[in-house]
Amino acid sequence: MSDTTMTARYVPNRLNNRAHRVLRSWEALLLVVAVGVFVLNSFASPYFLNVWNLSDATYNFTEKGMIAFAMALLIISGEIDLSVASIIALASTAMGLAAQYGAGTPELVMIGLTVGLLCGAFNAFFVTVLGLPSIVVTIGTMSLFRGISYIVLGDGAYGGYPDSFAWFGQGYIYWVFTAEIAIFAVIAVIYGVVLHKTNFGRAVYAIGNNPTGALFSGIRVQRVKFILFLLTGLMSGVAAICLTSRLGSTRPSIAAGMELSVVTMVVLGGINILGGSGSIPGVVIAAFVMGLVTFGLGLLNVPGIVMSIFIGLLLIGVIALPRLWLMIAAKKRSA
Amino acid sequence: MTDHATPVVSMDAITKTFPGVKALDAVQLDLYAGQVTALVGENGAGKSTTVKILTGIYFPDGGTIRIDGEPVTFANANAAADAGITAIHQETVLFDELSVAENIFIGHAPRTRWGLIDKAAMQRAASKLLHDIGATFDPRALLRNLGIANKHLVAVARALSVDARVVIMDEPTAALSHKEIEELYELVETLKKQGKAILFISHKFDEIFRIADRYTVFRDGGLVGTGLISEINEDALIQLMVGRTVDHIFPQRTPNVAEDVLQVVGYAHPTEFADINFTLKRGEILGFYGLVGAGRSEFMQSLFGITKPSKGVCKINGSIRVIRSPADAVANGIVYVPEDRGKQGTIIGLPIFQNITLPSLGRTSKSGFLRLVEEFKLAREYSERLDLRAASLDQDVGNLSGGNQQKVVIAKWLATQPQVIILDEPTKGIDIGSKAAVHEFMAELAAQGLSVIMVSSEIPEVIGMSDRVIVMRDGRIEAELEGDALSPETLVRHAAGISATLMEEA
Amino acid sequence: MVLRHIPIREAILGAAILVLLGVVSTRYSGFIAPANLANVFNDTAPLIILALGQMVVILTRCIDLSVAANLALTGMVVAMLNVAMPGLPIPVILAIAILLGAVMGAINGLLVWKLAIPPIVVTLGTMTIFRGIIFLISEGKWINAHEMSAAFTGFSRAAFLGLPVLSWIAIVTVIVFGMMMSRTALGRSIFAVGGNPHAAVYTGINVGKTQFLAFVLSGALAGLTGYLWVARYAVAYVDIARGFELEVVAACVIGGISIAGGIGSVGGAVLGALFLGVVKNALPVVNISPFWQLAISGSAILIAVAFNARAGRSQGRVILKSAEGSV
Amino acid sequence: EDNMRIALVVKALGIGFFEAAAKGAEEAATELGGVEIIYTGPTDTTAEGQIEVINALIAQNVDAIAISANDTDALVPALKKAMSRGITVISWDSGVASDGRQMHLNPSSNPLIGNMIIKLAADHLPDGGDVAVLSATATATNQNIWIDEMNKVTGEYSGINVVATVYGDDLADKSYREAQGLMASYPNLKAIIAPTTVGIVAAAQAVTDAGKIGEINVTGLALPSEMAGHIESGASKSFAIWNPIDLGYAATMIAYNLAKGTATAEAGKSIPMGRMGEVALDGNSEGAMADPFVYDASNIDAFKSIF
Ligand SMILES: Nc1ncnc2c1ncn2[C@@H]1O[C@H](COP(=O)(O)OP(=O)(O)OP(=O)(O)O)[C@@H](O)[C@H]1O
Ligand SMILES: Nc1ncnc2c1ncn2[C@@H]1O[C@H](COP(=O)(O)OP(=O)(O)OP(=O)(O)O)[C@@H](O)[C@H]1O
Ligand SMILES: [Mg+2]
Ligand SMILES: [Mg+2]
Repeated sequence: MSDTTMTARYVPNRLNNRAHRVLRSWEALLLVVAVGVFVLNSFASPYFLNVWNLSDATYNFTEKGMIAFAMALLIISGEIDLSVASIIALASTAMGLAAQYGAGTPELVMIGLTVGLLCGAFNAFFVTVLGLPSIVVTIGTMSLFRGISYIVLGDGAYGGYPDSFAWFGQGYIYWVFTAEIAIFAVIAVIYGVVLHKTNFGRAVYAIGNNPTGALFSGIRVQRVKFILFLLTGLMSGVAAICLTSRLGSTRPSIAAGMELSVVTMVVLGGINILGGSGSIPGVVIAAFVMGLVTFGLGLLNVPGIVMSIFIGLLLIGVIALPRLWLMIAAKKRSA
Repeated sequence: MTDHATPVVSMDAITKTFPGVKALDAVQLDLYAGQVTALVGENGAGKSTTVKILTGIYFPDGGTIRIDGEPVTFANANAAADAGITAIHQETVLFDELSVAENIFIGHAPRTRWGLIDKAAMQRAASKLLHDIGATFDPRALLRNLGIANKHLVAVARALSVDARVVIMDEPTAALSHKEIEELYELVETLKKQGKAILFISHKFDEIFRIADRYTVFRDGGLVGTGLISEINEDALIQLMVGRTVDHIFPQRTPNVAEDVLQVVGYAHPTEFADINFTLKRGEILGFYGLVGAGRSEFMQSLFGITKPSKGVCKINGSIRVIRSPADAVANGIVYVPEDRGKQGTIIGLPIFQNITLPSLGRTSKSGFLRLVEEFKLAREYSERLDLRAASLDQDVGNLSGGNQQKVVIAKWLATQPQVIILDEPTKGIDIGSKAAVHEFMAELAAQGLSVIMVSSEIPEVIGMSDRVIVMRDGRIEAELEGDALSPETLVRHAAGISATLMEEA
Repeated sequence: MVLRHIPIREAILGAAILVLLGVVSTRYSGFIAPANLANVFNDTAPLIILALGQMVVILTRCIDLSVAANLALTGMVVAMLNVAMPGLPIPVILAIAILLGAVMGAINGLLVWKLAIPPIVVTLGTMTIFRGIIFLISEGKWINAHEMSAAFTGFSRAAFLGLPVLSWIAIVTVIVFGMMMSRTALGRSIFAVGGNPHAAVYTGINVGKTQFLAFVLSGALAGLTGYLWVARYAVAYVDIARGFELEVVAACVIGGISIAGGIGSVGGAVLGALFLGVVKNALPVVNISPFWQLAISGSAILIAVAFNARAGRSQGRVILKSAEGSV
Repeated sequence: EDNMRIALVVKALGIGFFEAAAKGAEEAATELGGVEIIYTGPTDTTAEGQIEVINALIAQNVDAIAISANDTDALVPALKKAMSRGITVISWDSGVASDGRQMHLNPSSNPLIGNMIIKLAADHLPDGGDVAVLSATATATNQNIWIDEMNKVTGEYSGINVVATVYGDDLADKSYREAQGLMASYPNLKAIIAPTTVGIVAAAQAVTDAGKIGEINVTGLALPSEMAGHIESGASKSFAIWNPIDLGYAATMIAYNLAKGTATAEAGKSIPMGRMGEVALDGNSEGAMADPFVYDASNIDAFKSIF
């Protein structure tokens, strides 16, 4: 080309080095909060620094966390699933029903996962095939799925799960490490790898930032979204297995209100609720923060409803404070 | 002479910085009553930013705006309108769910005694405005039911609904067809006669020399020259703008056309297009000309798997291929550079390198796992080939100027090593320097054996670049022109559906 | 043609409500007696009022999940005020309720406007915070009927022209909102902000401020409803109207308010609320097992949404001359 | 020097009944001396929420947990763990399956309550008539047991006809609507029995608003403070409840005695409850505290400011 008067400009790969980016990240901020809460807790209660107690405390977030990872991907892609807690109810009901007919642990696990997948597919159908907004669809299926549990169970309860089934929610794999925390960790790693290290994860980010642009770039947008709903359903199934196993019984009201905790965890983890950005490590730290806060306040016998004020403040505060700080800093500079 | 008159509006040492970009650096701009000032500059020179500052959308970081010599500040768009400045913006700033009249008057609707909106008065005023600019549709119609050209007329009517002394037009002709452009020129003349000061932004030089009285040139956010149009010629203006000379001639090509690559037989869609038949040869540049709304983009998008055709067959290298999605199209070597860069072309929010590698991840990755090193390698290769200007490859593509975004989109598709590349209005809204580069590049691609389909509404580009031209009208192929048959007259005639005899009479 | 286009969705929904009434009346004929219908309307009045507030918020591309908590907190505060100062006249109570609700709405609005925090996050947070505050101020105690003054509980059910004041307040709210949405600058800018926020800036509309005002409106209505609710049911405690926010959103969605903003109407929101109201009131009287209720209302939402999407799907452009007549 | 710590875990905080029970627990603590009461519970009435609370209590190594359960079975694993760490666990009000606690204290005997609620309705219907039940959630264990017991004895009240059982989910508005539905569906309805405090208040309000005071009598289980207004207006002629203060007091006393080792929770044994006397355990290690007490216009004023 006629580029005589102009030297081609060199474009570097990256503007900032890795350390620089990590230090400025949401995850770093959240980690500071987590460490802060941990330290505060150890001062506030003499019972906090005890491995067995901490091990018990993990139940406060493990099941929610499992779903939160799948939900994180879904939210990054610009969708949401508010029916997860109801999927748990339906999957648990199905498992309970099967247990009444003498199903063994492997069958129960299969049933829990299958019902989760089916519910995910049902949501996915409305969102990807009929093109309806997911928040609305899943508000509907939230009532529908739990409603089916009520139809099946009424005012009854299912119990009588096989003894071996108790492992998922009550077992330990090694020393203080529970089966649930192990499942949580495995899922975290899998989702971290899928989101951050694979083509699929890249597609999820692309769709979240610009679904039309992603479609025009040759990404099968609807298929990816379908898979994400399936995954969320599947994770709800896994959580249903763990929760049912932990409770040893099923009622239709199981896991009521859990969807909001899951969304809170995801948002606290730095996932942009509008889609397009966020990371799995962020969600992992957020899970620990929420677990630590609720357990710490529990040790101080703070009533649950007051605890929820803290979670609400945390949710808004963690997002608001840095922005406020930037705003004030900008004001100072211009003044 | 007018030079001694006080400008109606003058911008003095205006500076505006965005995170990472100095969009305007102490620029100066004066607009005079009854004169058209053309603002020219490369993509990203800061033209639209200037418009947004003048209309109260952005607040400048430094400098003064004066109206009749008095310093003013605009808190928001209404303040600027109250001061008599109105604009037709580069982006469409209209509301699909509101009626035409409401679109025109939103923010300054006539009120009844009770402070409620006076719908009747508003519709009357809207009717009159629309009538004055030659629009024929009902002001009560919902905007979403209008075509793109009519929407543009609504935007014009909105700008005129303010009793303004200054009218700004940011690339007003980019979406218009020949006839509508002529009407717009007439409107500019009328406004001039009414003594309004006009700021006109365009990348089309014929246009500038036809209607402007003065020019102001920006380069990289700074002022590089200003003066009377009558005292400058095209080459000098381009040199000011780009900072170097640009051969404004289309690249010379020796078509070494070979076998058929793509054959389209009987493509049809229930409402958008019908009976599309043509073949594309290896190494050829095939132009698609037509008026805006002729259905070219619709057809191209169906070839790319976005909209599904109701019938028709597509053969690639002689064998029939079914294309149900863009992913299928890419797999079959067909790629599409869309017209709407912001929405369809780039993925704003992702860094440049990820935009470029998005459709090529299959090659840069290993069994589904990303390999960043390979990605950067690929992105670097193609961004260097296209002379991309950016701070770094991991910068958000949204921070690039329009022209550089277009380069990212083209790089993204070239990296997939396609057989057929469809470029939909590839130089729309692109400055003359980059435009020449794109033309050069297209020629290079064709020479390397890539087949190019170029959709364009610019006659010089169509004639200068294409080996063959297909003209579309109302969703059908009207003519296929080649060699000597390829002239501006024949193109316009077929595109508008005027028979040869009528044309001669006219 | 404008007139022909908009109300089609409302007409269908209206027809659906009539069909529903018809079906219910075959099982229980008393249901469509005017007195009972007036009852159903009065029952649905809080939902209608809240749905109008939510509509305004959704139109600006936001969502307010804190309405039910706002309602409960305002209700508790005015009930406690009534206990402390039984002589406080009702207009003052009304003013306090509206003001308090508006202040809570303003908190949401400010966080959305000034700090640009996504509305769903803000209101998810304030929802739990408001509920918690009720617990803190009431120490978990109930305020019961005998502790409230007769004027306090009597206001919402005093009959006027055959309808309780609660119903009249809903009717007035509908009229005021109808006027506001179609004939005021604020109403039109609410549509503009949701339809195309980017363009709204160019027309001098302050997007954030409009969203802020939408939250204030929604909050004020929630506050108003808070007093009416507590007066009507003559009891205030932490948990009143828990989960009601989703019902309010569902009413809007059924009424064709697009969750993506910019599309919707006052008529739609009202009909959506009435639809849910009729379903909820009909289920107990037609002897459907209570265990079926949840599933039925979930299905109603899904069907309504699928239907609305179909009715609202744009035809796209028609380029082919031959195709023009056929579409 | 170390106080004995007894945790009183309730279904959810913010319910008047449990607040009153907490008062009773404090009273017992004062009486005993050296006892610290931890009054706690989750936000929602869910088993998961209670498990979180129980885990926190186990971590603090409290001496005893006295719980009113949201779910009979789901709490068993967590409470078993508590017992295995040497914590005394009893349930009261709403029970836990026998694996998950050492004993259960019923506020009153279930058959007595079932009989009481129908008797309250029948006493004011000498000629019989239609009555309907407005319950809490369909999954509420104790409500379901009482309704079952009630149905067993309904035949003994001639002319009394139970026409429907509906669920108000312990939500004021839903209960109100269900009550309206009952009045609409059964024009000859003479009484609504609501064995839940939210339900009875809402039903009384619905009857008042429908102008049917005197025509339909609302009765069931409620706190005097909540029903005082409705007794006064006549919407409710009478209702019953056991004294929640006594219940909290008794539960605390039992927990104290079991934790101290001064009593054991075995079938057939008795456990002392301070001023409430002793509770005798049946084969399922359950016992009843006292008979329900009836409140009407004659005695309501004396109690409405107490609980
Ligand atoms: N909102 C914004 N945030 C960040 N950068 C911006 C923003 N708007 C413009 N810029 C940057 O400011 C510079 C000037 O942009 P502007 O839109 O004014 O260019 P232009 O001259 O109108 O270009 P074109 O001919 O492509 O329309 C560009 O580098 C652009 O990327
Ligand atoms: N009514 C409309 N509303 C919004 N956008 C429209 C409308 N009509 C056309 N467009 C857009 O304008 C562009 C041109 O339309 P179309 O594809 O029909 O014509 P074309 O022959 O490709 O014209 P062009 O010369 O612009 O390529 C497309 O991007 C299309 O999406
Ligand atoms: Mg521009
Ligand atoms: Mg086009």
